Amino acid sequence: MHWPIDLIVLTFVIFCAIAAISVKDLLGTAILFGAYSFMMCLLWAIMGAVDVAFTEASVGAGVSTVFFVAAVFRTSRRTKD
Amino acid sequence: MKFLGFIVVCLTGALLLYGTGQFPAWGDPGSPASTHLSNYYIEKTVEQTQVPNIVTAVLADYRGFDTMFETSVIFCAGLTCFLLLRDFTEKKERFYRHRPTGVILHVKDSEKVLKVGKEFEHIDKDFVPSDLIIKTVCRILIPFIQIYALYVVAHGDFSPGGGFQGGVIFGSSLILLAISYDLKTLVERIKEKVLGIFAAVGVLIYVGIATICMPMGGNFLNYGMLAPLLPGDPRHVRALGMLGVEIGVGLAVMAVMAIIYINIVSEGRHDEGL
Amino acid sequence: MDNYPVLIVVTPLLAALFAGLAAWIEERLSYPIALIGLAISTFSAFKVLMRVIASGTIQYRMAGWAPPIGIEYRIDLLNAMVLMLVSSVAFLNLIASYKSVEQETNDRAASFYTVYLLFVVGLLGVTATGDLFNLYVLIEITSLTSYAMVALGDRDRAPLASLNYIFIGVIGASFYLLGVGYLYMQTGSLNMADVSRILQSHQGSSIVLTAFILCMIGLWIKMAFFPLHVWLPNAYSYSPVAFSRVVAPLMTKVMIYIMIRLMITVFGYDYIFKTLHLSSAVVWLATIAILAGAIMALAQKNLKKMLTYIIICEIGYMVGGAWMGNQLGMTGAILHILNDALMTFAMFLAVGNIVYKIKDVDLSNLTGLFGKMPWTMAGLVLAAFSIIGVPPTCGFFSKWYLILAAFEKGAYQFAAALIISSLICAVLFFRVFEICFFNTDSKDHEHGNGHPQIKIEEAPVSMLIISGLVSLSLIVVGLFSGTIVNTIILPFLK
Amino acid sequence: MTDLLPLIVAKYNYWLYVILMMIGLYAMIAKNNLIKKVVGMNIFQTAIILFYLSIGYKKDATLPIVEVGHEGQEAVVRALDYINPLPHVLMLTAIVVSVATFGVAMALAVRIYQRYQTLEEDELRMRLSEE
Repeated sequence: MHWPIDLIVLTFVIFCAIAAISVKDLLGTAILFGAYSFMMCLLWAIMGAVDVAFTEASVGAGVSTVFFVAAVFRTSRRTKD
Repeated sequence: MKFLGFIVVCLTGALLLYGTGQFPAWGDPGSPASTHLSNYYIEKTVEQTQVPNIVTAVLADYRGFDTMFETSVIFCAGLTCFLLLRDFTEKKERFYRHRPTGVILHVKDSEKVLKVGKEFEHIDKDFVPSDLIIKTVCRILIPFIQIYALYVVAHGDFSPGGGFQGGVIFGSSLILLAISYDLKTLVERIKEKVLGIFAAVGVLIYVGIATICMPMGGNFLNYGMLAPLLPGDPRHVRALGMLGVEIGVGLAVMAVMAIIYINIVSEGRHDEGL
Repeated sequence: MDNYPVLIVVTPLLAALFAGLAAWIEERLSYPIALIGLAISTFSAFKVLMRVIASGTIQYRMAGWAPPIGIEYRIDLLNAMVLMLVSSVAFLNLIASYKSVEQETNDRAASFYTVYLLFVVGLLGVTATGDLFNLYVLIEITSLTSYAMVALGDRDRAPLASLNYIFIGVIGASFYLLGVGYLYMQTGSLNMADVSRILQSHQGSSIVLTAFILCMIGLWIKMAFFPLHVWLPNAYSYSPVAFSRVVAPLMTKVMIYIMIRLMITVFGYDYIFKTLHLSSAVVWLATIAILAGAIMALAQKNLKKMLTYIIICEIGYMVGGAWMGNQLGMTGAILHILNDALMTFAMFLAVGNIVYKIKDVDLSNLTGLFGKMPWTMAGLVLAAFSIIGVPPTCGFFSKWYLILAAFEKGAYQFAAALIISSLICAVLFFRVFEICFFNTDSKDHEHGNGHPQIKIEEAPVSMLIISGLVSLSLIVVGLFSGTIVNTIILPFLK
Repeated sequence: MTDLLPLIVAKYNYWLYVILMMIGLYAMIAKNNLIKKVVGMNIFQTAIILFYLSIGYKKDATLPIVEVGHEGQEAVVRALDYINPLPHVLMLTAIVVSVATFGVAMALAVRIYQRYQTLEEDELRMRLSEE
């Protein structure tokens, strides 16, 4: 494993996580959450956990985001924090 | 609440950092986690099960019992979404579109249902004329996604993937159909009843294969006992058992993903969605 | 080789799946399927219990792999007792639930039975397993099904209660999972017996200490130990009656069973009480939990909610007993798992009968119930006596062991809290009896002349029979508690 | 300082998992919006997955997929050459559980919104006390 790549991806992961919970629009949260999952998936692929990365790519970045957008579509984008 | 949260988080962080102090070195091949059990799996899997992907072998055979309950968790999630949201009452307000002219009919508080056919079509409240490019691209794309999903399920023994990933990909192809056309297209193609039965049958395939091993003389889940029932080289019987189990998982996961999506996006009325 | 250990768990799972199929094909089939599944499961649990008493621990290898490699079921006396308890309570409740499920879930009865069976599968699997990670997966099944069940209850408030339950439940389960991760890092194994063997040589490690704290906090959240109890009252009181009757007696008790299992089998007595010296701190926490639960129960105006706070109080008894660090305390805690499950079950069966007739169980609505539902109230009185700890009922005996243990250890504050909480329970229940007995409807008083005819409006016979049976069992178990301690608990603790 | 830096670099995965976990836990406890809490829950769960996979990582080892020749001839498999597969298996299960919980939580959020027309916790509490 090349640690500079790892470090960059990890930084992105943390950035996406903080952004996802602090953005004041739930649709934005949905997208950032998808990005977070995708970054996580990259990280795991780098660490050699291909099966887990595959699952996270299809579930976390794929289906979860769709569920999220669907739920936001049926509720509201508004959020106070 | 914010302050309380901050304190709890700091305490947890401190506990975890305290625990981190004595961790074995990063990536150390001699750490206990990488020496005790994992060596057995790495060295014996191919010999005992004929499956090169160790993760699949451990998932579906050595720790197959976990995976069975994992599938039940998924089934349970689908059932929960159905129970929570499904609403069988028909909506009184309906929208129709006259195909040749494009005139939109808004029917309020009426028991009368217009016949949908050549002249009229059902539409959603916020009607957007379907985009030709998106429709065409998706129509071409969806079969390929589905074939890829089947490949992932079938090839799980040799490469990353397996029943769960394949099922999710197949389920997302259904979701893509619902998004690119509209929800009704999906609901008409695959009835709710079919999805519900698929979800139960998928888990049932898993539990059934595991249960058949008992009257055949082995312990629960012992695929080795299935040899008399299956054709081919008896050494491959464990791999075949795993394949069967993965198909069950894929079926259940596919159905559940579609059920969850349909129920969330239409608030359980199965009429209009994203 | 027979397969009874795994049949206990697998038959309800199969029954759940067939009931789920039946929901789409022929809805009336699902109830008999569920009944058959749980009957076979109870029978297997009985067989296993008898065999364990006769010839010691049973090991069952899943897929035939030897223990640290594969998952195993290791059933000793404690497991076997809890398995028998869980399966029989679930079975009896299913018989009693037929009418109330029809009443409460209208057209979704079949799906209700499926979720119910999956919940029972989770509890049974948690109890039978000898593998740390398998335990986590099954805890998740029980949790997910209970989220669903809670959300099906009261239309207005239940979804919010359920979502809060999800957040706290996920924190609890994740803490447990993290603790297992730390253990795995230190030992490289997931099998309980194997982990325990390897841990012998890592007593001083900070990783093990962190693992221990994380597991305990996770389980305390799951069992609603006092400062972490906030989810329980709302979740249990807004859920449908048929479900609260099974979740209230079983869920917290099974979590306490896991705690005892981790303490005895995985980490070991010596590590907890000789290396860490945490005993008196936790006993103090338990004391506070008992008092807080009892006092909060006093403030409630709804019968169901009052009972949920009494559950929190009872959890304090068991945690305190288990952490007392002597044999008497552990005996009391294990006996109280059995007794508390039975008496909570009896209590909730009676409450279920009342809810079936009167929708709202605010205390003010209960007037004149002794006249209207005499049999139900007889069951309620017996259960209440047992919770208070009146001698011939079983509640008395486990409290007796706990008090003896507290004196042996010198934890007088715990004994005092136990007695005070019993007194508070007495006050609570006599208040309920007073409302039910004396304050008959004011209309009858106005008519006044002679004896006003009170119409008996009892719950259906199936519910009454089960309720009476369980209430009587409180006395039977109380009379035989010496036998239970001598044949099951003491040999286990040896 | 010279000792600290190698320590931080050597275990950065572990440090960062702690940070992610704290972010998730904070969002679950302190955020006001229910959907934000669900996001926090997911971050919390993925942090645990990261932790498990970090345990399983092995230096100078490759993916846990054994390269076999054709039928019958099995090469000798050395445990040192492959990454520990067990954490991967456990975490596959954990991911499945987390997506199941996520779906149920979203369904509940939709249900709550149907009833109260809001997802903010303080507004919900106000509505509940009004009734």
